[in-house]
Amino acid sequence: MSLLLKHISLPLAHFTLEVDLETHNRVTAIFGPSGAGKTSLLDLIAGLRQAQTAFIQLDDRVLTDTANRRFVPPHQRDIGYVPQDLALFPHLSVRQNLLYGCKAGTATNPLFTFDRVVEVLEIQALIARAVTALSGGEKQRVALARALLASPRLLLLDEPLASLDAPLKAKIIPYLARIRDEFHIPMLYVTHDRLEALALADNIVVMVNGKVLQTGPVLDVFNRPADAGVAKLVGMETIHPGQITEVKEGLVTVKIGHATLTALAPAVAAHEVFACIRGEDVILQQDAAHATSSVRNRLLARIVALRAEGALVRVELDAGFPLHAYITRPACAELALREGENITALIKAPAIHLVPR
Amino acid sequence: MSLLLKHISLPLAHFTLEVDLETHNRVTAIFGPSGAGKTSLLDLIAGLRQAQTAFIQLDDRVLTDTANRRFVPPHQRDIGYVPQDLALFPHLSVRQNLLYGCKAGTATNPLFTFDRVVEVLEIQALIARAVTALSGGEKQRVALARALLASPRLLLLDEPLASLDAPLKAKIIPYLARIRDEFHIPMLYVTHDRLEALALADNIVVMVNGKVLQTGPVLDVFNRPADAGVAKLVGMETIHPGQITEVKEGLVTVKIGHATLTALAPAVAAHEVFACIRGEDVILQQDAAHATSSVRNRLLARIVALRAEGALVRVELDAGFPLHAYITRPACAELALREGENITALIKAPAIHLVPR
Amino acid sequence: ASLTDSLKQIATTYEKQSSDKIIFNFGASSTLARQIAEGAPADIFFSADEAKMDGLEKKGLIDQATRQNRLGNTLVVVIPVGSTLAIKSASDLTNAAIEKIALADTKAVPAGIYAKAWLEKQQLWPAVEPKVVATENVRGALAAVESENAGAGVVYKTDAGISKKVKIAYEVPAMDAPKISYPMALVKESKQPDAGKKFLHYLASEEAGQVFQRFGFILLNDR
Amino acid sequence: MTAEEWQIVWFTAWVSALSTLAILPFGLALAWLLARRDWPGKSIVETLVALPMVMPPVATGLILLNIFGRRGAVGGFLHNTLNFDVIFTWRAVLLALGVMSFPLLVLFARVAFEEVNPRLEQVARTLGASRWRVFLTITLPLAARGIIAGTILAFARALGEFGATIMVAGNIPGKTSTLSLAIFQDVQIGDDSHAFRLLGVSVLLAFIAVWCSQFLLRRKKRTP
Amino acid sequence: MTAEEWQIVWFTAWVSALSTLAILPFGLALAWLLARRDWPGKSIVETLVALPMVMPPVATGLILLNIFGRRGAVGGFLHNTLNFDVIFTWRAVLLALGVMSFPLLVLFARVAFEEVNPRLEQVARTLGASRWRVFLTITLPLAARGIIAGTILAFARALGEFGATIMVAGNIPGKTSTLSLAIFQDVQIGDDSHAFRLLGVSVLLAFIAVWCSQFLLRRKKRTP
Ligand SMILES: Nc1ncnc2c1ncn2[C@@H]1O[C@H](COP(=O)(O)OP(=O)(O)OP(=O)(O)O)[C@@H](O)[C@H]1O
Ligand SMILES: Nc1ncnc2c1ncn2[C@@H]1O[C@H](COP(=O)(O)OP(=O)(O)OP(=O)(O)O)[C@@H](O)[C@H]1O
Ligand SMILES: [Mg+2]
Ligand SMILES: [Mg+2]
Repeated sequence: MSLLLKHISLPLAHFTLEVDLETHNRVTAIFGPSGAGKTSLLDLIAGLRQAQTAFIQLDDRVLTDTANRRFVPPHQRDIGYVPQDLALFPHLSVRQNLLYGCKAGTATNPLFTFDRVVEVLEIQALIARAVTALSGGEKQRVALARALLASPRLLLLDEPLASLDAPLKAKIIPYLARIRDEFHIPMLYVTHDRLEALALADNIVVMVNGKVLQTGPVLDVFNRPADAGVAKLVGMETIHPGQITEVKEGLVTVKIGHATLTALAPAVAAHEVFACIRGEDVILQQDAAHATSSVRNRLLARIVALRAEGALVRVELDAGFPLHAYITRPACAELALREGENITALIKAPAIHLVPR
Repeated sequence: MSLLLKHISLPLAHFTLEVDLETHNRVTAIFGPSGAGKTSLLDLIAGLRQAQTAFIQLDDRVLTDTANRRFVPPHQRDIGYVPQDLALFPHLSVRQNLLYGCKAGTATNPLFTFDRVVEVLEIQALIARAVTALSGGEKQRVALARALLASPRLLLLDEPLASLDAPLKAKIIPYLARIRDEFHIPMLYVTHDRLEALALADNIVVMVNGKVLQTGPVLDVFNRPADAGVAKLVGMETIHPGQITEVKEGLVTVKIGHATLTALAPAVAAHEVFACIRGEDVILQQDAAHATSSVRNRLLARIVALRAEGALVRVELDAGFPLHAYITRPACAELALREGENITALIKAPAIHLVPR
Repeated sequence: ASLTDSLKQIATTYEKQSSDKIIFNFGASSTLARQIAEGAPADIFFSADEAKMDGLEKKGLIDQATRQNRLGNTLVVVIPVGSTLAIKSASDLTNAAIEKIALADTKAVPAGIYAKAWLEKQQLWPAVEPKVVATENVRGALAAVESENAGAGVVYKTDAGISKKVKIAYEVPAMDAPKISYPMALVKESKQPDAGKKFLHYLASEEAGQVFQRFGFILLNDR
Repeated sequence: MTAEEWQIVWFTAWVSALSTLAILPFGLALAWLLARRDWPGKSIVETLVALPMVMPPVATGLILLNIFGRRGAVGGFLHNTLNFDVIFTWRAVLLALGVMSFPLLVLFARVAFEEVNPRLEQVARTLGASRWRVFLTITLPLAARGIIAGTILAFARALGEFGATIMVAGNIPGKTSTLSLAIFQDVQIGDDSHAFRLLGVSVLLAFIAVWCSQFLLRRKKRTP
Repeated sequence: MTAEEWQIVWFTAWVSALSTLAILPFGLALAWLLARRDWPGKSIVETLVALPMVMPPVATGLILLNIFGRRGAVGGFLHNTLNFDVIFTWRAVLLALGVMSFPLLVLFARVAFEEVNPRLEQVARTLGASRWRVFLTITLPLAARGIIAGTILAFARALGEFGATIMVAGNIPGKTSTLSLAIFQDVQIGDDSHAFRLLGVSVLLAFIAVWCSQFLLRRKKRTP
């Protein structure tokens, strides 16, 4: 997919949504605080809201171009939308809702068959019911199923799993990942949950007050948030792609960048992983050689940057891979850290959380 | 608060909601998969749905008693309800929505004043707006504020923070905790998020298919889930109240039950904490003395019970405090574990996550 | 209104005699006149007053040659059956015991127009007018008397029998009242003028006259 | 326009407005009962309400006359005990207009009430509002669109009512004569130009009513 | 009942039903335009639609007569070119009933369309449904309650219509006489018992219509 948003300008209550964005990725997660303009942006792409100015292009098809008065009507955009308010059709049964966008005979991919979708989302028992008497989570799953069954070329998902329990989420996320991988259906995925973003997204867009604050590959954004606001929003871990080279007694050896670390084995066996390291778990020490310590991972690192963030100081390190540590201001003063100097970073093995990728 | 639910019987689409429950706690969290009957239960307590049979008593006031045809109408129940579907009044402005349940002159507690509520929930800027043009998270906050401003004697919160971003959640949760503590307003809190439950609830009720599967203090339920289903739902950590006795170089000594452990210091300094230990992080070893290992915490423990849960075996231990470990079936066979025998449990210091309480 | 019943009866007999089928359109004369003026298809116009017929004649819509007056009627004063009022002359209508007098519309409905003319002729109209309640038609006037909200009403003799709850208190002598006649004529645009003339002729016959008389009409003899 | 015409216009306007106002509370109450409650005989009442719509207006007028005439059950009682007459007074006009426009109001309001989401009413009650307050502050405003439309239609119907009015109120110039009655008379005597002038006034009144309703609706939209 | 009475009942029932059906598509289209589009002159059209409600029925009848009579613009054209007459035929009845019940249908449907949540229509479009399909499958069914009520009311109004009908169609037994006209005539000639019998039949027809509508609505509720 390549989605191009240019010159977007949509006045909202407190600010104007102004977005210029180009993404060539399979799944783009949209992160942002409540009221940032995420839903408005999806509405715009789906053709449900009219912007003052907008140029929206999906692959080689121009969907909206206010300058040339071009506007592809929503039903010709081939976009599957799960809106935040779900908007199930109250006069139709669950089955009728699901089949509403189903073009007969076009479900060529087995992942998108009625039975498969219904099974993964665990809504078999609801098929004959009225949508008005469903529970919150049931409604959300029906809305997701309805959008999937329309065999879209692009999925817009607005917090699609917000009111589901953990086991159900854990089941649906891999299914969405398969849709992404096997059928190359790109997605824009609004979420407040970093794990969902990590599991599904390649790219991430951080929006605040209608403006894009930061955009880039998920790892870049999670690891190098542009400012404290973004950092708070996306959480304070560094995330690194790595390969497990050895597994022994619940401990694994992971190669990350030029460094090799020891960590606890992930719950699910995998070779390719993301290693998540919370900045708070990274301990910095001046004189690594002299100290006797039980920590497995000792990395010689160079201090790239120091940045104060609230009560903490964020220390950006180059330890063969980019790593950062959060330490208190007094600790920073005691250690007399300075940019360009070398230091030892200590990371306990279990503080490295491995997520299969 | 004491809330007594007896003989509840409400036929739903796929099962009958049958609940007998007595809770004397300040905040009771309701956990359960999608479609478990959580919303139906809250509706029943609020007096919005009529059960076949029900006896509902709040403190010394009988709210519903079908046997004696007693039914206190909803507006005399003094219950603040944030329903899952929010149900904001579309013809009223945000201010008018907020003031709808506000009894003039009754806001004696400063936490419940209009200005305070509006400030904590960050909805100052929305006050004059129409509710129909709010974002999802904004609507949720307005619904919460509206219920709080009615100065209720009991709060029913149905996933009140589901579509909010992490920083906003982190701000609202302590505020709800203060309402709970300072103004003794009990809550029933439906959530899918274990951290929310941990931060707010004393008691937890796990519901599946309309039946209460397990109920008890949060720690009991989180630490000793009744079965694999509950375990999956609530997550697989054991949680223990403890006191930090010593803090040194980012490491702390925590007293849990009769045991003393070493852990990383929590992000926020505290004396009273919850220590969370994931069952997967607990390593079991037959002959502790002979092995040389970097692990800081070695506990001699007695095996209380062994229970197979899917591919794993759940080992319940008494290590001076109740602890459990999840190990693979082959590992269990190799170690030849048997109930009543002794074993050494190894826990790395950083695998103990401390949450201030 | 009594025309309806008598005409229906006459038509039944007539249809048995001839092969023609009579199609009626019953309505207030004013309505019918309007309809014919707007070109509604009709063969014969049977009007309840001269003015309507004159109006159409002036517009050249009816066949003058066929116009004839066969029927006449009498005005009566009716009072509720339970009423003890005695009305011996027109001036009794000014009696204070009679709060309201029901008439058919005095501008549009023939019965009302005639009643007004009668009272004007008696020079009682200015005295009676404030008490007058104009109703849509004769039936309305009768209903008003029935309900006793009008102490008296002036209607056709042929219509007084419609209601069982009223009785005739006074019959207006022929010389006091304006001449009440029912002109009939062929409509010029008629598509079957011959059949129309035939039926007109039958209406003027002795046989039809008897029927009309039975319903309380007076047979006139002008043309 | 002559003074006489002005009088007719005024009388028609206010008696129509008054009859509409008078049926409003009963109409809304009945509509609510039909929309939100189940009770035996509901569909009979439903049909009875629609009757003045189904019957030719003269028949309605005749029935009203039977009831409210001095001989009638209600009319007789009023006359004998209170010396109060309805028939052939402006009160009869009010009665006729009210009865004839009642079904419109009830049916509109009924549909409007049915469209209000009961969940909103429920939640309002948890906020401490009594049934009555919920009705006034939630149900009624949310049904406003339909109720305003129904009210305007009832008013329009009142402006145009003829058959029942003339039966029970007669056409007494300066007392019970309405625009409709005057137009009817003009049409009957062929005074078309006068009829059309009065018709123009009726239409103007209707325009004003429609505009008022749109103004109300637009203000309602802007308020929040 | 006599054969003649049966004929009247049948005629009335089907001509009322037919007129209601005939105005349905136009009524719905106009209602939709009024509810969902803004265009110049909208409030004028709105008032014009309500006119047959505001004017005394005779006046409406007279205007129709003016237009469709042989001397009228439309009627003259039809008569001269196609030798097709409207006035005094059953077509005139249809015309009168249609014109008189049109405002009811339009206003009901309009309010019903306005109450449909546009978000549902939008989402339906993202699911690949054309504007037209959305109208048929989302807007129309969601507005069904109001539309059914409006249709029933239009039908009831048609059953009871008198003033305009007698003007344009006359009261021709066996041809244009409807229940309403027949009842009027019976009342005129004082045959009250017969009038009440026919009135009973009207009421029965209205009952049937109301019951049908409730059946439809209830089925609609049960379907999903
Ligand atoms: N129709 C509208 N007109 C004007 N302002 C609007 C409209 N809809 C939403 N807004 C405002 O625009 C801002 C962005 O709204 P939007 O729904 O896009 O937020 P969001 O990022 O989806 O938030 P959330 O996470 O709470 O759903 C909010 O402040 C909202 O109040
Ligand atoms: N009015 C109703 N009639 C019959 N069944 C209903 C009704 N409302 C909900 N249900 C069913 O009852 C079950 C419980 O619904 P409820 O809304 O209480 O679930 P929940 O626990 O709140 O789920 P969620 O987390 O998805 O909101 C669901 O299977 C739902 O489909
Ligand atoms: Mg949103
Ligand atoms: Mg729920």
